[in-house]
Amino acid sequence: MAMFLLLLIIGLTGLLAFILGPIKVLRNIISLIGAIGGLLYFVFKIRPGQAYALNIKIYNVHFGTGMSALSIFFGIILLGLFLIFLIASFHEDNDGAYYMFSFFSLLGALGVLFAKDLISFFFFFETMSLFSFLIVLKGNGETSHRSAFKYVMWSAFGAYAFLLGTFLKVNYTHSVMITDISYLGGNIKLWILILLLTPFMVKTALMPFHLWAPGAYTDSKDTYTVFLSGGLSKIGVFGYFIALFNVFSQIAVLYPWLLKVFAYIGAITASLAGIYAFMQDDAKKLLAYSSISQLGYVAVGFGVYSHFSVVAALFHALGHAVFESLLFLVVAGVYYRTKTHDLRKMGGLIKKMPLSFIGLLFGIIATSGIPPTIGFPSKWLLYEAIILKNDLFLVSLVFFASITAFLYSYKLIHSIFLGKLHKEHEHIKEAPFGYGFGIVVLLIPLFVLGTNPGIVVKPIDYIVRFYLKPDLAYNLTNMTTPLGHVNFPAIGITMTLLFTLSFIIYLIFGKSYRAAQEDNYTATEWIDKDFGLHYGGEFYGFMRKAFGKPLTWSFEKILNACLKVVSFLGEIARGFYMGDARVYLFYIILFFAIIVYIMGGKL
Amino acid sequence: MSILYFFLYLLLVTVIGLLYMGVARKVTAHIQNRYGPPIYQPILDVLKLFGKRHTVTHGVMHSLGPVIAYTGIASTLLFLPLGNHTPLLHFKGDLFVVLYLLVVGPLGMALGAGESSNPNATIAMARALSLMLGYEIIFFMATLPVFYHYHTASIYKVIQAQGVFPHWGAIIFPISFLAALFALQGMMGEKPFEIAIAPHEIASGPMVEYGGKYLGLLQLWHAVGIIVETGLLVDIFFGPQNIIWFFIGTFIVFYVVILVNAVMPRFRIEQAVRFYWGIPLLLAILGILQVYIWR
Amino acid sequence: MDAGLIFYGSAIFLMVMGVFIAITGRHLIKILLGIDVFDTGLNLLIVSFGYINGGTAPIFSKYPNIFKNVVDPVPQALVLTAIVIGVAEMAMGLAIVMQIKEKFGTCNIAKLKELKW
Amino acid sequence: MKLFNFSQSRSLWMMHFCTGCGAMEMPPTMTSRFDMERFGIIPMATPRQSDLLLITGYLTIKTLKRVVRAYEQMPTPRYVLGFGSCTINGGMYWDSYNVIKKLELYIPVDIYINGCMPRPEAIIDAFLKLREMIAKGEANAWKKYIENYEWYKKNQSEVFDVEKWSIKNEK
Amino acid sequence: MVSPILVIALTLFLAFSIPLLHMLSKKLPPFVPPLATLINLWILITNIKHVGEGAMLITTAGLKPPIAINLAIDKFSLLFAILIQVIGFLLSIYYLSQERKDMRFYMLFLLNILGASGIVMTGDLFNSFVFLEILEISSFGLVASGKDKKALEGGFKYMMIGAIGSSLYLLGIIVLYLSTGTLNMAHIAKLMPSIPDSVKLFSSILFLIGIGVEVELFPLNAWAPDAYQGAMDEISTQLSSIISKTGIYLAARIFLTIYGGLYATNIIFYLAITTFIVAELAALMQKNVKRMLAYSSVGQMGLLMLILSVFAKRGDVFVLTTAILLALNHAFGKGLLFLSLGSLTGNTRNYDIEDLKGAGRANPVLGFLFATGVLSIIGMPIFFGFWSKISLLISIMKANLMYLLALLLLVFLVELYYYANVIVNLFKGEGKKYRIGVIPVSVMLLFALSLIVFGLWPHPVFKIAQNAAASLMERSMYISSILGGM
Repeated sequence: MAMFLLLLIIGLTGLLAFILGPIKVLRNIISLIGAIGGLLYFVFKIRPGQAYALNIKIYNVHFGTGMSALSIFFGIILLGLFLIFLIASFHEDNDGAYYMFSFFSLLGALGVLFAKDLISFFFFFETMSLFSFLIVLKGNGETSHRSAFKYVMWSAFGAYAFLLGTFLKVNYTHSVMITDISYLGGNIKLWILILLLTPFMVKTALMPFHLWAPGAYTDSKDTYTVFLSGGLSKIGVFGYFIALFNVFSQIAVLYPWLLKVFAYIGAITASLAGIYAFMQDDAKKLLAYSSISQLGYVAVGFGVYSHFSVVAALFHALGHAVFESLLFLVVAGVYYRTKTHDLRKMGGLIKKMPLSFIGLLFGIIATSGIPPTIGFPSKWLLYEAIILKNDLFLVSLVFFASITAFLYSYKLIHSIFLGKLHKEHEHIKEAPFGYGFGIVVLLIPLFVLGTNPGIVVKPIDYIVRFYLKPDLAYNLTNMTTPLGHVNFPAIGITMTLLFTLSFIIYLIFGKSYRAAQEDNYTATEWIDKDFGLHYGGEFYGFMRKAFGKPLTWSFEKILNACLKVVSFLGEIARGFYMGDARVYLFYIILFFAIIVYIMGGKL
Repeated sequence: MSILYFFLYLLLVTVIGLLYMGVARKVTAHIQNRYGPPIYQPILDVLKLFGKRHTVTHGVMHSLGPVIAYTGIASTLLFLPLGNHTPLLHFKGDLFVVLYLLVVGPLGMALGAGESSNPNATIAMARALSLMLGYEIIFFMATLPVFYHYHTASIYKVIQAQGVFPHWGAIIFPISFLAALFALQGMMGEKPFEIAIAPHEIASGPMVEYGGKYLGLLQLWHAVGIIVETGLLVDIFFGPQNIIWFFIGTFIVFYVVILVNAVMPRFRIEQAVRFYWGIPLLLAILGILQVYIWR
Repeated sequence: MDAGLIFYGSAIFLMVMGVFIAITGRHLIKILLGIDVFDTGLNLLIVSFGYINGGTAPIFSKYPNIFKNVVDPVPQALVLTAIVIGVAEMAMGLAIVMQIKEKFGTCNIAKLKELKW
Repeated sequence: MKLFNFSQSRSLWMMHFCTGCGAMEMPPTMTSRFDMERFGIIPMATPRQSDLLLITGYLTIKTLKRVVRAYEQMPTPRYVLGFGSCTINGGMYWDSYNVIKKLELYIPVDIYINGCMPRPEAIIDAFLKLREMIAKGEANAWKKYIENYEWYKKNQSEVFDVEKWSIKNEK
Repeated sequence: MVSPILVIALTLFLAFSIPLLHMLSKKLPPFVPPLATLINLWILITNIKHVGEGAMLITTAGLKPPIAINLAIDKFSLLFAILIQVIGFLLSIYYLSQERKDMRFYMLFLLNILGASGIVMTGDLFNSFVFLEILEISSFGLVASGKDKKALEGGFKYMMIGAIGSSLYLLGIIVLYLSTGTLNMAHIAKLMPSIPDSVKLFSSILFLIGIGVEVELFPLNAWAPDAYQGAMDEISTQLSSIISKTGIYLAARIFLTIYGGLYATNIIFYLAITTFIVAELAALMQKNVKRMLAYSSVGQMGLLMLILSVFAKRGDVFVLTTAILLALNHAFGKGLLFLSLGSLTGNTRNYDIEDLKGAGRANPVLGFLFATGVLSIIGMPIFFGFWSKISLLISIMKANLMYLLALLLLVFLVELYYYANVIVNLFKGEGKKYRIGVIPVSVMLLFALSLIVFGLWPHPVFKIAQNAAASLMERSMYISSILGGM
């Protein structure tokens, strides 16, 4: 019953938040209590293994809700991120419905985690995408309704594929529960697996299915994107695990090529999304593509299908939840102050918003996977796993993708914080408390889990050990795989030591004074105060020439083509109802004649 | 004891690095049929730079840039086994740790240069990072066969495995070694790929606003960088058994790089990236195929 | 059931004519008339189904029934209601046609193009 | 201090500000014929990185504004070399309305090299002379600029509107 | 036990008493319809207990079934009767809020309710034809009652097709009468094996066309989009919720009980699929929201007929429960949609998507109602539509028609495409604010609440639908209980 109570708490808080909509303070307090209550309740009351039977007996489907260690792992991520999102969202002017929808999307997400059978899995998956669609619809910006439309279409596409897969499975195995189907004959199980995987590929925006993601991330409310990209995409990862391990455990034996294709799709998504990312001039679009690229790694992790590659994938999913939401939070704080996402209009904000700068700095260090932070262990494990699977081309593709991470993260931090402060941003203050609190809270795991990853690897290993033969030796601080050994805190300590050393060198020699902004070497040409020195937009413009034509290809064209076909069919169907009653009459008589002619034989 | 040993080691490498730079200037001078400065000239330059009184900074990050740069390259140094002995005793360098730490240096300098809000610096950083898109992947694909051949990801084990002359990485994998050389040229930022620091086009790139002690720190960073990058190549492809062989190896490789640098003109950035995805990429792929066939 | 060719033929002919008028007619009232002709044709067909050779009208009176065979009464009863319903239909149809004439200004069905596609 | 003077003298980074006809003399000194690099002198791109400012020819008011800006952007200690007679007394442009007659009035100069565009040997000789002065610690013209900053600024303001053209940062 | 015959008699009496009441005072007629439907509802509810196993027989004029006209009410028809009365009652309250000059409108409305409840309850074939005619003529009138160009044109078209359709239906009845000699449904069902095959086939074709017009199968539904679009919003609600549902009842009764689901059903199977696909594709291209809703309800009707034919192919109780669930969901959901669309456009009767831009944001309550309707029709989780869609897919899966399942899902995607397009347009940009009365909102709110409440706790509805389906399925039970072992 505990899980049912949890969903009830969240649902009720959502409703209350809606009813108390106009009274801002009361609504905020209620939703805060609800979120914290949910988190605490989840952490203390819910244990793995307990099956909270909420069996609504409808024909042969029962709403049993099971609980596995993995769902706790993701549950904590979800609830934690939701709390951060909530605290930050109090600064935005949202109405009651916004909070209700966000609470219900959380409810959907948690429901998915607890689902034991495919129909309730689908029920909660649909609720989650429905309510996040409604939030994206309420988002700011004028294109938000276009992207909301794309979002709902893509998630519906995924959901219906899932439904088809479920019913194929039920038809062959006569049970709706999430049970293994690898014993089925023929390649029907291949079809079932692909169909079941599609919604999760859509949710984690793998390449062919990623068209909705940039739009949805940029156009939904800034703080909600934190939860959308950090939290809800994790449901896709959870889905991968369910599909690849619970539903089809013998996949490595039966269809190894499918896993390799899945890994390569993930790698291609990571690199292509990275390239698109550093071409963007809008901060949130850049982060959206970066989030897609990071999720590509997770797909590679699952594709490689060895013990510590899945551990790496789950660890990277957690890492992604931490540093991606940190980046989105900082951009939200910047938007709160400067009211713009456009990289061209920002610049030099380090002078005004130092805390956000530090947050973003460590965020991008983690995104690019530089050692002391959380990004590195998962990437390191992933590389080791791929090399062990002796697929060298895949490892170079993934490495190429991680290089693009350096490019777009530097572009982000440079165009927002470094460079020349625009005149209108002269007197803006640091981002308000909500954002600051979120940044600080997210920085802690960034470093703690970065230096001693054992904390998280232990539970993940406990989950994955059940399915795959473990060959990763680890303790709190360092990890050894058959290939190599890394001691994470050692890297951290040496870097801090050396930092102090070079800082001392810096301090000994001479004093330096601060120069005014326009005291810049411009070949001694005279520039006045508001001379636009900031080189924010088109940062990697020349790369467009380097890539040339391939950059212009996009999946959008293929989608529009099949849309045209469907609307052509629509034209024909519409042509049937041409408006003149006599023609309708003629239809009836014609139909009668044809039927009689066909049936004539039997008459 | 280890802390003192630690500083001495760092000082030694920095001085050797500076001497390498002196040799480089000497060699280029002689190629251009002139005498060129004494070998210890860079040390004098660094001392002069640190002696400067009034230097200008554009903000905290601007002054911290070179500090982070030097930290990055120094920590990469400490994780790179020079010959068969490594300063941090219990921890043998891992390829990925070294590759990712290599990025901290340029990132620090990039942040500092960005803060100076000088368009030259930012264009330079954009070019440097895009170039990285070119050479980094080639370098990784070139070194991969060696690691894969010896079934390890740690550089230290690779050195030990290479041992005597016929077992050198360069001999077993000549194609990958060639590709690695191309990549090294880009990584060092030497002439054909000196796009980031191009003095004529963007007024010495990121260092445009750095003077005095900051420039000194950056010179140190460059010096240690030479040793680390060439050292990485030498460790992987030649496996020097002791430190003397290590420095001889680095000198030879550095010498080749300088020769190329002295005579080559400079690429435009998109030409450079396109170049890297041409022949070097082909070579790297051939190297990997060779490993597959070999195994 | 043996009403002979004439009745069936004429009934079916009437129905076909009715449909033909309804389909080709341009004037609204002409179409309505077509439908009415179709209805009458149908009613004729139903009644002709019920005809038994030599049967007399199925009327019960107090005098004992001197003729044995009586025509099947049920179709005739049904036709009665069918005719009434046909009348009601025509009434409603004409009411609508009156309104259309007033609103559209014309009775030509080709002009009724408000609801298309 | 002595070590610094020695190292400063041995490695002079030159800000190649080619004004006027003296610029033509610089390439031979730099390249293989006269090779000034052996004395540790290499041309630098930005004033921030250089110690030596070469004024190689006549200075019109327009270029003087840029020269003063470049001079102020250089870190101290900095030295100035005046090439040719034009910097000493205006040279053949002595009667021109917009050429600066005496360079000293506007920025402190360490060494003048006379000759209507001195040959490379004279330039090398000047460099060596400067080296000894620095080594002995005598070449501190840059201190004069800082000490009587107002005097220099007054002279400059006679020629161009200093207020508009000077960099306002806390010295 | 009040005999249900009163339902028909009462509505008839009240319908024709309206002109008299009108003479008394102008304001009286609007109150008659709610009164009538309320009493009918009360009568029917009291009768629920009496409908035991099989059908409850009510004889008229004292004679045993095969001879006189009688009413045969089993759980299935009772469910539909109650549904009709409930929606009729809600609609009549909705009419209270609009002042109407012409009191004859209420007469047509009551006649419509009469026709509908008559068809649902009658046990006699010819009687069902009579009630069908009453239903059709009154709905011609209702559609044309809009009194503007569109309504009149829609009404006329509906009239033309409806007339031909019902007369072919009559021809079908006669052919059956000639071969069996009786008009009583149960008796014909009993004598069905004795009828020669060709007659059965010919009569099933005639019935197919007659009912096909009513139930909007593919070639015969050309009138539906024009009628729905032309009529006033409340009338199209009535069209979609009451009249088409009676069509489904009639189809179920004839094709399943009388024909035992043998003859026309496989033609219906393919026809229904084409209806669904053609309707959804046509809706895709629509710029006019009202016409889009019309096409979507035609599509839903196609779906319902599909379920019935699937039952006929490999039937079990569950498939029929789905049919009932789909019918309920469509009745409430579509009704809500038409009503809220009416007030969203402020009864200005221009339904272009561009004009609707931002209307949902301008009047949030209506936006919420419209969105609930759409989301329930699409089958989103929180709403009742979800259960009907899931059970639809499960029943098709049970008849293991996998390709049909895939095809349906694809077409659902198309359906979602145009519905999402409407919702997205509704909630974006600045729209016009309309003042709406309390009564219409409360009626719509009732519809919406029922969708959400049953969505979250679908148990009671499942139970009702289950035993209604059970009673429809036992064909023999129906026959024996009516004929009483004749």
